[in-house]
Amino acid sequence: MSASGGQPDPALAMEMAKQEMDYRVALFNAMVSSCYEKCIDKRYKDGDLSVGENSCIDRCSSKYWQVTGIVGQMLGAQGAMQ
Amino acid sequence: MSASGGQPDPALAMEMAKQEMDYRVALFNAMVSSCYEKCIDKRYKDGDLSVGENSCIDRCSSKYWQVTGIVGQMLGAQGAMQ
Amino acid sequence: MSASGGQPDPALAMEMAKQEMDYRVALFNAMVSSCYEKCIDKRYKDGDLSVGENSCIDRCSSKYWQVTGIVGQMLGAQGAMQ
Amino acid sequence: GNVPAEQQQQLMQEIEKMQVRDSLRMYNSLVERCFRDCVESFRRKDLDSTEEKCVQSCCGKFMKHSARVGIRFGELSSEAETQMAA
Amino acid sequence: GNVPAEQQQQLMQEIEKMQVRDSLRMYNSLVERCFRDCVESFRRKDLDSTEEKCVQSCCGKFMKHSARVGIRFGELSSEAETQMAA
Amino acid sequence: GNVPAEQQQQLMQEIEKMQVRDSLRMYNSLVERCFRDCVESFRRKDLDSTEEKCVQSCCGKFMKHSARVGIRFGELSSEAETQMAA
Repeated sequence: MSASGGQPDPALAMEMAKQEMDYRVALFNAMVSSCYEKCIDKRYKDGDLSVGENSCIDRCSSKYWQVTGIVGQMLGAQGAMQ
Repeated sequence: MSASGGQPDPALAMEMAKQEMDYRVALFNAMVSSCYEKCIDKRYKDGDLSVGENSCIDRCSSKYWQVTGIVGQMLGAQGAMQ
Repeated sequence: MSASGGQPDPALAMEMAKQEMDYRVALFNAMVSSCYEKCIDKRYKDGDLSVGENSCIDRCSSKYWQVTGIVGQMLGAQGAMQ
Repeated sequence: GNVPAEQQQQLMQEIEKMQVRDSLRMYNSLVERCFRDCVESFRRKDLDSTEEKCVQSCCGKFMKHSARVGIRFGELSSEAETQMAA
Repeated sequence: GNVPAEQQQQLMQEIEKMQVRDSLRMYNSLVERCFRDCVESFRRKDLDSTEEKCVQSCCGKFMKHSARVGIRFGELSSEAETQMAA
Repeated sequence: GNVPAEQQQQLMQEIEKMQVRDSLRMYNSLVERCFRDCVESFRRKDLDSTEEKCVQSCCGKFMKHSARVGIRFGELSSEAETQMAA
């Protein structure tokens, strides 16, 4: 089920594509739940987002993305991502 | 490893059965930990459940199950479950 | 893909080795995050660990490990690990 | 990534599996969250109307929130790819 | 689900794998929870007797709790299936 | 475990997969944690310098913390194996 030579391994490429997807899904889910905690009023008076919540979500998404950049650089710099 | 025709795919049926199990296990685990937070006294004076804790667990399980129903309907209604 | 006789199944041995790894990784990750919550000052004045944090980490790791032992014994005793 | 053509189909199947798995996980976490935020009393075994309404609002809010983050996530990803290519 | 007979065995193996995986996950989360609730002081490297007793009670309570939720979960699942079939 | 020689290679591949998966998971949880602890205000869409510095310190602390727990984990595992063998 896996190429054992030195040539490029399709199963490996497949695995990497899968892991990239897994990673993006996990990143998105973490962004959703982090911004939910920061922005959403938990009294749940109704099921709509207020103007304030909507603009908080936009800024939160942007800041969250920036944090992934800083953390990525720091992990890369120290070679901690193996 | 997968049928590429239009006929029913045993690997797919297998996959669906597996995902159904995964889902039920995850649901059960979430119910356990949610009701633990709501019902259990964390002072841990002894290892037994009190009468109050036991009846709380029964009601909590019932209410948790009802919440899965409401959420399922809402996700279904908005086609958000893809 | 799986031996259907009674003899030892290499796929099973493989699966067990994989699950042992998974388990050790999960244990390590849980120890990291548990001791982080208990020991680390979240004001983040700088990126270094203080003397107090370092000794807290050592003791926390040791105590966490001891808790795995107690819980393991109790689950084993009651046969709850299936 | 650069996936050989003959594995594209397998990849599509993996994506489908992931989508099912992910929507079930989302469903589960939504139940957990709305239960935690909306149900506080255990003197009865049925939800009262306040709890029911709260769960519905929680669910509605979460879906709208999730959709909005999805749009932003898409924009931020495209921007990042554009910068990488430049 | 409707799984072809020849795949039943494979499904059983998957169930076994899941059970092992799930009991290990449960073990891990139990350690995490009881550690969090019972161990507060880090002035020594060994658990004292109060902490040990607390961990044992926590563990005992959790197992009883989990068993009880299991029974309720089974009942609620059966009810749901009965209603679906009706 | 006692894994047959011809499966060693497959096991090595599994270990590699796990390491990638695990480092991605660690990366994600680090972002989540440092975001949660460092970013409180949403009146602008860009991090200010205090937030940036906080994220860097958080990240640095977590990596040092994780490395130290790793050393202790290794020692505790070896001790346990020694005791098992005795």
